Amino acid sequence: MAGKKVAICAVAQHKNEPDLWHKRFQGMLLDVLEDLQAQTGFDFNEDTGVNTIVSCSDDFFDARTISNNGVTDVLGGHYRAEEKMAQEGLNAVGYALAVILSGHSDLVLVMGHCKESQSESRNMISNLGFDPFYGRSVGLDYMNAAALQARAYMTKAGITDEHLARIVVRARQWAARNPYANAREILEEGRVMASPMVCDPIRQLHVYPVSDGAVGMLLASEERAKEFTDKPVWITGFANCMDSYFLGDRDLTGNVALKKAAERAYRKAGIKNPRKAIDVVEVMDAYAYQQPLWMEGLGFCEEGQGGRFIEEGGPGKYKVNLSGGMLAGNPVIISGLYRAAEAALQLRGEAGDRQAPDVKSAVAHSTTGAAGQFHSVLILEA
Amino acid sequence: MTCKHEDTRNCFVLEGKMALPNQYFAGRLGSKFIIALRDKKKIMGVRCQKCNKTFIPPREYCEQCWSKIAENWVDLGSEGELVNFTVIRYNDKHLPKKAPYILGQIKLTGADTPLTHVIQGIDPKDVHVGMKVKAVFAEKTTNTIMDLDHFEPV
Amino acid sequence: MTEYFGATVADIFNTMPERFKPEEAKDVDIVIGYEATGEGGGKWTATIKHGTLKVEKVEELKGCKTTIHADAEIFVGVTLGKITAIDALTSQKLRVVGDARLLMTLLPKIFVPFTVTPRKKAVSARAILATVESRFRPEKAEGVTMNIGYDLTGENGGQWTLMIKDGRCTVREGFAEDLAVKLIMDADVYAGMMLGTIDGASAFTSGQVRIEGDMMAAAATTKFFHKYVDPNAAEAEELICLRVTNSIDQRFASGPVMGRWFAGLKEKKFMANKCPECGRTQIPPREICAICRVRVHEFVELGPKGTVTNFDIVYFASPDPLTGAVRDTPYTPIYVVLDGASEQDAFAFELKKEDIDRIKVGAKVRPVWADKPTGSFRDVLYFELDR
Amino acid sequence: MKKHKKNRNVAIIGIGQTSLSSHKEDQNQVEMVQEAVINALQDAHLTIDDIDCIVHGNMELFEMQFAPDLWHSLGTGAYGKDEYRITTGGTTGMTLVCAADNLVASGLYDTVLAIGLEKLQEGNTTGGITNMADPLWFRNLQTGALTGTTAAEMISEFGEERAKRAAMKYRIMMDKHAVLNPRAHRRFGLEYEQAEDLMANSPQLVGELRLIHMCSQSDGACAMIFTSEKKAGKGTGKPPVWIRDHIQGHREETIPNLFGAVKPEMTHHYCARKLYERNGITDPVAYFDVFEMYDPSAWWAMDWLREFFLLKGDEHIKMLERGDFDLDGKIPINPSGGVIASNPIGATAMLRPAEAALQIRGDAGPHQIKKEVRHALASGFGGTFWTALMILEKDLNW
Repeated sequence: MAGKKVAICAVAQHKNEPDLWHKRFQGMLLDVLEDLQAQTGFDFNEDTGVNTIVSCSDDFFDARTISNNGVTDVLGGHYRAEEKMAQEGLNAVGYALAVILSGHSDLVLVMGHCKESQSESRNMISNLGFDPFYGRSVGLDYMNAAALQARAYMTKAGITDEHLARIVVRARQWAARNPYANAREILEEGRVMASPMVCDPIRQLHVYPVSDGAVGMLLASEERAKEFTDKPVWITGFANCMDSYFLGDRDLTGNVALKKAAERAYRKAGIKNPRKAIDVVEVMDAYAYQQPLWMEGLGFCEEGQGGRFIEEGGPGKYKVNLSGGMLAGNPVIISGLYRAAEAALQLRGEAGDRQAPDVKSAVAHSTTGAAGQFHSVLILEA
Repeated sequence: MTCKHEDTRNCFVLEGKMALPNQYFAGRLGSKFIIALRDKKKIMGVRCQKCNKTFIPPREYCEQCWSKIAENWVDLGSEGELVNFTVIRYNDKHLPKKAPYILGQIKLTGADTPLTHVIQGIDPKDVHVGMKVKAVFAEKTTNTIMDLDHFEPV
Repeated sequence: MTEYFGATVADIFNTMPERFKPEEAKDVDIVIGYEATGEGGGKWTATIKHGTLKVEKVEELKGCKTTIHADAEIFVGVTLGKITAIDALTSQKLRVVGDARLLMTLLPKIFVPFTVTPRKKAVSARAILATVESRFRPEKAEGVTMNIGYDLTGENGGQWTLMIKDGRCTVREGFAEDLAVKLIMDADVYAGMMLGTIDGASAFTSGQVRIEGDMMAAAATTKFFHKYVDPNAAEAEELICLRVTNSIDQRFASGPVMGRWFAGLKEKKFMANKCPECGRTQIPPREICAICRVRVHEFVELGPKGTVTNFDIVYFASPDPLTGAVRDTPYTPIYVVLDGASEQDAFAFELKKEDIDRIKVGAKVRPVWADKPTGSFRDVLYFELDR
Repeated sequence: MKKHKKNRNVAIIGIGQTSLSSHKEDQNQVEMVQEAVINALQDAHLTIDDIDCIVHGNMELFEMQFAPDLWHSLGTGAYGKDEYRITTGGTTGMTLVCAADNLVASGLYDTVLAIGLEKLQEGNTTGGITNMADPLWFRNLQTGALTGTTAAEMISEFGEERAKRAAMKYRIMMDKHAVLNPRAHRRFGLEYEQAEDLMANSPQLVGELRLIHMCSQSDGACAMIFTSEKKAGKGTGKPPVWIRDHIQGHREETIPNLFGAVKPEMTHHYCARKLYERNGITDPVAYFDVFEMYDPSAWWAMDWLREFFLLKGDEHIKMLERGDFDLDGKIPINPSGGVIASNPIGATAMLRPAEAALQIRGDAGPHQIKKEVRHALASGFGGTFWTALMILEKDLNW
């Protein structure tokens, strides 16, 4: 792919909240849409405006068959093409990139929403992500599957309970500077380590909080981008990768899928050494142990050296999750979309109190499935 | 924009549910696996000759080399080693046991891939990786992997 | 009589009384007629009245509320589930005169499904005893030393001893001297118990099985062995099916826009919202006008009367997936452009049952409200003709 | 109107289907998916290693399987590959083909496999469809997914006798096509002589919409393989079929505003108009050699033919009466038997371009049209009157 052919012209985030009881998806998305239009002035003109929308939502979290059906109007999708990415939202950006590169559309609107607070238990939903005979019946869900991965990884990489506490404390410090973050309360390490075990070795405060949110962005072709922004953020690489389904088939600590996805994305962007080439990193750390694990997979840390990475201040050095990350709370279905939005803000120099100096390139990461079965990697450049 | 201020006077929450009946089929292969578990108390795996690996749960094709392995049944025995575990300390409707309970990955003697299952008969604080465990079969069938009720220390 | 799928049409009706579930048919009062045509066919009536059932083979189908007609083969196939009922009904190979819903609703409720038991080769007690050694589970009989005697009477009977010692089990004919327990029963009862067709506990309580000696030992022996599997059973392949209702509670937010709509209902008002650009009135209201793509703020009251633009008469209601309950038919959803509404924006609701015969496009209708509206979808009972 | 442009041309080089049936107790979801994938690979003379990317879709609340692609990856062959899961309700299958077209045309991937599936037997179709409705209002009304309004409108426009006959002729024609398609689910062997009887005696569902008019509920999967112009024809089994262009048109969720005093332009009409316009097709009936249409009921099908072909008045009925839509007619409709015969929802809309492509290749089997098929049209339908429409070509010469 190589080169600056498709740009993110604007991003808009709805603040993440623990329980937006007074708002339905439609209202959340309309806020995001109006924000994007205010920033760029785009419209839905049949010939010159947005005629393709890639949405991201989930039938289970919305409790609706065809979840995008209920929001077609607030996405601007009336008499336009609207395709729903039924995976984590970062893939919506990847697919929107393809739609533009194919020549089919030169403007694509990406819009994602999810309210985790609507269902009684997100663990019940992820339990239904396992097969009915071998997985659901033993009670597997994404949280206890993550706990299995956590134990295996912490043993291998020398990660301690204290390291995890440090990761959470740092996440909250950055989240406090992010007006869109959900959990912004500053924590002490002691409090993290005293928080109850929910699923050994995962403690309550190692888990991302239940969150409601919506996020959107406008993508344009090289030719059209300047109509909408003078600060385009270029998408120079995207790839994703699937690992085995059964937990037992997998090396839970080896990052098989993430390494492949990262390698393919870097190759497209012409990146040989991400440690040198990348200025900020946004990883989807649903659980504290995942931050160093995914950093290994993305090539910022040697395999099995996560403990040392934390000790040596790796997260600070590589500017990981200046947004607070997923540990500060995003809904699982669109956390990667938030990662991309935050990375884009960094590249535009619009990240407010959390802005890093002189950001030229960024990587945004997301994962879905139990214990990271599927990973996506997006490379952005200023 | 972070969050628009709205008049919430008329807002309310409607309690409802998403509930539907389903009937899942294990398929011909899965049925053989479950029937062996249920009627013969045997834990069966399938073997890929090409990759030299024995898998559990069963699957028709080897994902690595895409060769058909459906009928290459191997009796995996009923003992194995605990290679990984977590203690579930929350209660939820989808969980088969009351918390705290142990969910482990058990590598059966004849298998190359561990099986995720429940560990009982040991205090959560005593459970450790490397423990030898054996299968305890269920008295009542559910026609799932829970016909193997749990594993317990040897 | 001619067999289809291993059963005759007569089998279906002969087994009807034993398949009948009277408690489910307490409120039922109906005569159903059945006509199976072709070879092996015939006519039957089933009279179901307040939990009773009478099945008769008849010459003429008389006095039936609903009659079901099909070729004998289709008849058996559908009853056994070998032929999909809805497909047979769609192609008219199965015809119902009267209420076709019976097939989907009433009949499955009041009858246990008709099944054919595959005719198995009889398994002898001797053959089963020959498998005892291989079914033995030494891990369950650790440290057990015990001799168990079987005195099997009847044609296929004989005397055997199961000897358990040092983690092994051997079977020999005749009785050993020191039997811990002796079980006495007919050989066929033994075979039935092992095959699972006779319940052990009830065979004992009913006296079909007598136990001499240590009662507890007899009870303990079952766990020493794997279950006996009928070798002939393999002929019919078992395909495992797991039935489960997945249910997750939800909290649906109204948001301010739908919240305003429900607040209106509480005051017996239809509050639509009006697009600032095209003036279209959305009912129920939406956050945005999909056409103009602008946020809609202004609320206007519509109706309450309106003009019917379209309607449906529903004769078939799908059963509720969770309860199996079916609403009464026919019922009529109508599309109404309320007074003051933009002309494409109809409101859908149900028409009063008594007005179904007189409804037509262009008719004027009015809502009938609940006595005490609470701000829910139940506040409007139905629309009725405005006269 | 802007002309349609495409970064590079995309060919369909492999098509695989499972049988379509009301029950598949002998397969789990993964095994059903894998059967279609293996058939498509064989058809294309490829192995799974030749595939760069998988696109997966179905309607997960039918089977109640959250993020089903993750489990299904055992059968789709996604392990180690890029994968997307894109869904749009009833149009899902067609959306997957559109997505595969975009992904290959983008240059990001050379060879893409798309898989659509549904195992309706494992779920509750009615309940699944009811859950489509807004939980605050329409879900509680339970007016159901069926409507007889199209029948009523056609009866009022063309007269009772003619309208009913047209719908029934279409229905029996579909069954005659399905009988020839060995993969079709429902093959009744209906004869035109039965029309009178069926019109009067088939159980009424809603108004004049009768049981015989409605589509089936099926289990099944369909897989298709797509590749770039450069790779097409190199070591692949069958001649390529080219995707010329596709369009999707969605609609807001509120449905009653389709039944008001004035009617908006139908999405089918909108999409057809736009698609022909930007591809310079002025007379679609003359241009296309076959149309695989997503026809959920015989009444809708008859009504929609007018929309898709941009016809006026009773021209579509005349065409039916003349036999123009028959297998040997001017523009055969649904040689496969259509959705009325087989409807595994997540695969249904993919079966339309798949069957249309088979017609272009000339190897559809017993339901192959006798005359040469060079230009084919395929449609998908779903959601609250959503449309997807696609043009397939035999030659790269437009």
